[in-house]
Amino acid sequence: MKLLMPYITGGVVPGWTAYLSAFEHAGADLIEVGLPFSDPTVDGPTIQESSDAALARGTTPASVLEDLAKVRIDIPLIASTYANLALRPGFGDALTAAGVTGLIVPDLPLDELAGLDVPGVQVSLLASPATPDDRLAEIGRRSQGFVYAISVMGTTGERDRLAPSAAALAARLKQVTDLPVLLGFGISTPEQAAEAAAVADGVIVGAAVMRRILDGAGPAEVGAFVASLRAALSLVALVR
Amino acid sequence: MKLLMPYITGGVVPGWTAYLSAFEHAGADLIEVGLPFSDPTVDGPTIQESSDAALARGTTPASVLEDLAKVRIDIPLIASTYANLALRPGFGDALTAAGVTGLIVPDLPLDELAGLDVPGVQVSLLASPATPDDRLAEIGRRSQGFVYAISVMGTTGERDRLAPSAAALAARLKQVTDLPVLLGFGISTPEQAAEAAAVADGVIVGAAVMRRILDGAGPAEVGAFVASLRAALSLVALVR
Amino acid sequence: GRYGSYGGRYVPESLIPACEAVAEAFSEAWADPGFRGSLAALLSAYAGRPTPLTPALRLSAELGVTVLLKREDLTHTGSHKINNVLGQALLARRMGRTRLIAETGAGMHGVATATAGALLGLPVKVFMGERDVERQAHNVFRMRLLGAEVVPVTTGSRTLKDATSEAMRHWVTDADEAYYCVGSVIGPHPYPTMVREFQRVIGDEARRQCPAELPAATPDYVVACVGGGSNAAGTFAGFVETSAKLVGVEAEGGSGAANGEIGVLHGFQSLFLQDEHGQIKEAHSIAAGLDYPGVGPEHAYLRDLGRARYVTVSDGEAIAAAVRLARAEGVLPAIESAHAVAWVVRAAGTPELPSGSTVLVTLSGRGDKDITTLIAEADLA
Amino acid sequence: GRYGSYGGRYVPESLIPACEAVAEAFSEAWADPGFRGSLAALLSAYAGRPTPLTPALRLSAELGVTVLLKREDLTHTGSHKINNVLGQALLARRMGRTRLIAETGAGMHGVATATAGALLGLPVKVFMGERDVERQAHNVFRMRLLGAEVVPVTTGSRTLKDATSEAMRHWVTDADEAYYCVGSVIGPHPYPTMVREFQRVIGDEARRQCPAELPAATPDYVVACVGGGSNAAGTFAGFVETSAKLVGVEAEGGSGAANGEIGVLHGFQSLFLQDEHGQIKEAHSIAAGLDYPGVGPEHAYLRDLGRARYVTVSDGEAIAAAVRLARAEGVLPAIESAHAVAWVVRAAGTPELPSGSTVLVTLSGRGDKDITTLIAEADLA
Repeated sequence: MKLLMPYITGGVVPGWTAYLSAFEHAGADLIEVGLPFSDPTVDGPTIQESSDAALARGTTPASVLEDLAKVRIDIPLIASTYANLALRPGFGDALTAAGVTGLIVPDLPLDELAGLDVPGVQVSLLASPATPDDRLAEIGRRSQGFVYAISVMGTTGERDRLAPSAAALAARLKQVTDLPVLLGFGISTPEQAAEAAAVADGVIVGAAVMRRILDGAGPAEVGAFVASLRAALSLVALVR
Repeated sequence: MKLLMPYITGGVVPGWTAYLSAFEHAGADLIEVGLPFSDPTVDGPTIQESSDAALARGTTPASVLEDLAKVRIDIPLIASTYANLALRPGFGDALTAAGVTGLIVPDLPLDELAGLDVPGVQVSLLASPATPDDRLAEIGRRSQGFVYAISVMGTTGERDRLAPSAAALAARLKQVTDLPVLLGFGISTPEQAAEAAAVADGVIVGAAVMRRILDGAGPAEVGAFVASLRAALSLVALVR
Repeated sequence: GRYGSYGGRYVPESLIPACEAVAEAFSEAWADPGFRGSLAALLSAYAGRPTPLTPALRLSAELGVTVLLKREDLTHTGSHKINNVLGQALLARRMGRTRLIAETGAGMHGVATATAGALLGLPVKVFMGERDVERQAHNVFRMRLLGAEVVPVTTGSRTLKDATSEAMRHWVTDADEAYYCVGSVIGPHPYPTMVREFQRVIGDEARRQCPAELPAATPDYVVACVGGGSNAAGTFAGFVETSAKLVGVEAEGGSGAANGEIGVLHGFQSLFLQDEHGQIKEAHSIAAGLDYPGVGPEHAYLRDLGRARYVTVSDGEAIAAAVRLARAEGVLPAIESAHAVAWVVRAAGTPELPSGSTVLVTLSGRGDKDITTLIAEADLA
Repeated sequence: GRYGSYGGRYVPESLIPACEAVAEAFSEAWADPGFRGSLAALLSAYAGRPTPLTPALRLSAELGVTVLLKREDLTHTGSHKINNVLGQALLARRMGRTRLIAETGAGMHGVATATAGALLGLPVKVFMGERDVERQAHNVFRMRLLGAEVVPVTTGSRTLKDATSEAMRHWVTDADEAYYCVGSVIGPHPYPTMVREFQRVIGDEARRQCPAELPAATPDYVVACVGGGSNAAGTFAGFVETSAKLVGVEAEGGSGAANGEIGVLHGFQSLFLQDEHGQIKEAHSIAAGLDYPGVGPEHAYLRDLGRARYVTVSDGEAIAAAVRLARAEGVLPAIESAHAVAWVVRAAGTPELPSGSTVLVTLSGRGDKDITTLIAEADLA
């Protein structure tokens, strides 16, 4: 069983939470919900555009969390945002109140984790192909829920092929942690998802989802895309 | 008897020598003929324009002198030009061959006179209101034919009134030389000519003549202007 | 890597090794007399240091305070940025990096980096907000003539903040080969410390030069403009242990130190202009080099300690001060530097800066890049 | 007032007393340690002297000759003109003159004069050919910001030659109050001598700096660009008594020294480009500062003596050299100065400048003013 975590930028379009249900029904195991930030330094063009769109609509971190609190989703909701928002007082309580159980902060590395105060929320750390072994081990020890393996040196965004660095990183991570290792950054197609899942415990798909939403695809259409990812992952599980 | 020396830029218009005859007939005592130079640093806008017009027509110092050689004028012809032309080898001979008997070089002061080699040509020096007494005496001693008294600190050109400095300079010059003292720079009207002649031995009128020629006045019309100057000067002589 | 609660290293995991490599290399280099000697030689034989300390006699007489100008405008490329860039470029070479990347606002840091890249034979890529590309076209041309590639950044406010974000994004993709040459006392550790150390030559020189001009040997006030705050950090470094009062002058629309709240951006924790939800505000200043919503972490710390004061100046005050200094002293300051002068002009004779005081003002750069703006804004066209 | 058959004082009688007053005042001042001290203090504390001598390492390696750059581009206002102007402005004040007039070509002398006027509180009027006003708009703005009045000259070729004529015409009308601040080693005595003396700081400094860089203590060649020739005169002054070969580099279209004939203009006898009738030709150069048909009288004399050689460089060579120096060394020279570099580039490795030679090149100014031209001409837009 491989894990699938599609991503959506909270508040990107009116009624955006309908996508959450679609993801759930399409077989997602978790959902990453981005709280849009003015300066998404780790994100590529697609998620930058999503963030800008959300902010332009008046979306705030609070409004995203309020929206989440109103929907009924039975798979774990993982918030992702930047350190500037995550370190604000009361952030952890707000997540919990919205039913969010996990958190990803891409610009809050191991070294700065002490500043984060989100009791009751599992903080998943990121690991990169450049991370040295000793540090990777530390990430494995301190990460919660899963480890987010960055497949490639770069920003989020669709890519033509899965980077060779992905498999190596996933393999290294599997040696230092029993947590699921999810590969993200650049996984855009069912084929790539399958390839990634062959070396990791699952995949995170962000830009490929958001590209469709920005292009006007509704929940059904995007749900179908997620379902196609799900199918590819199931095949991998079977073949193995 | 007051002296009148009108000025003309050689070659300023086709058939320019017709003005010489007109000047003579209007009662001029001498005629100053400018050999146009590319960079007339001592001249104001009118004579700059005249020089440019002459040069644009293809006028050269030699062509002016050739024109002069062909005309019959019975009053002295005084050439005026800049040091760059006056210091060229053979310049004196060329003047003599053209029947020119005098020379004015406004940027060749006393101190640089030794470099000028124009045998048989009388070189008239200029004196300025700023010239100190000892130097004025030297100018009086070394000038030939007449002394050119610069009426005002400035360039050639028409002015509304005769500068107060003119009378003072003329008076100072009369004390150091027996040569005629001719006032120039800024004498534009019969009234100014009369005023100038009251303190000097005569006047040089350049820009006021050239303005008329540039504006299209023919020899008759410009001759009439010169005649009006002549009349004003005669009146001064009578009154005295 | 910390100044009180400020500083740190808030970067994506992918950049951690690169930051650590820079930190380690800088520590070693800074302790190496050979490196220091090479840098000192370049600063002197190439960049024109020491820069003079010019008594502004006519302005002083007009204001009733003694004004000394530290003349970073006279360095090669025309601003203090060269001090830092030569240090970092030498470090990049020492680290075996084969290219440089940089962000730039007014373009001065970009020009300085392009210059250092040309000098050391390292290709340079400069990220610059599209808006700044337009308003600082002169510097864009300079960078191109120097052989650098200028990449216009079209995201966000299309100014320095976004250029910095884009440079960091790019660095991730090329962290093994590219050295990221940060232009101010911002960014993840070790940049704020390293850039301050490379810029402290301003303050150290001025400190040594002051006794010849001032009976009291040190000035009563030390004033510098603050965008990210590198010229101020370098200047203050020379005087932080004296009794001189330190004043950082920000643009009214880019007053991170004066009006910001604690936050994290571009790899460091400091004071940033933010809305009530924690979104970073766009800065607005006529001075592209001050058009930044945050401030270097050390400035935030100095503010909290009360060791330095941070004040703001409007666009109009800066323009007037630039023209005034040009006409009183024949020195046309960068519009950034004019902010520091503007505060002196405004405060002189008030309890903020009493008559008879002595004031050192760092002119971080020259105003040639701002001439078109000044002519238009000061109504001199 | 004579250099062999060159020099002199060919001015209208009205200007003789003014010239004599300048000559006398300069003689006295130059012999007065107080005046020299004041000037030295300004050059150091205000204008940024001494300027560095920068080894051009990458260019040297490429060319096979050792190139040292004397960095007048690092002076305040960005060219060597400030050396002369500070001297003359101090002299004007000493003479009790209440305003300054100047001619300018590229605008650097005008900016320098405007600067000195602001510094000393003397109003400044600058005459500038209309064509130069257009192509050097940046410097026109600088002068205006500094409070100077810029008078466009519409006569003749509307460049430096005509601006000089117009400045002389204006001086006549205001000789009691105005000091005419000539920008090069041209004009009536004492200007060529005085300006060379004010500029000899370039050569004297370089002479002192060379031993640290060159085993032989003096360079084999000393190269500078020549318009009127003031930076070259100042540079050569420091080396004329050494064995260094002196090379003045003119613009192909402004090659008074290389191709001129004896003549008189602007108050001095020297070599000028003239037609067969003795009319002064218009010069044509991409470098406004070299766009002059004559050359200072001392250069004409040095040429006749064989002590200095004068060569020419085309617009295209100068442009290429400017870009090459920018990319090899991170130093963007004024297009005028680029002519000197261009000759070195062309001659290196030939019998004119054999491999292994050592060459001092004076960079008379920085290229910021030429960026638009360079971008267009070098096809980098």
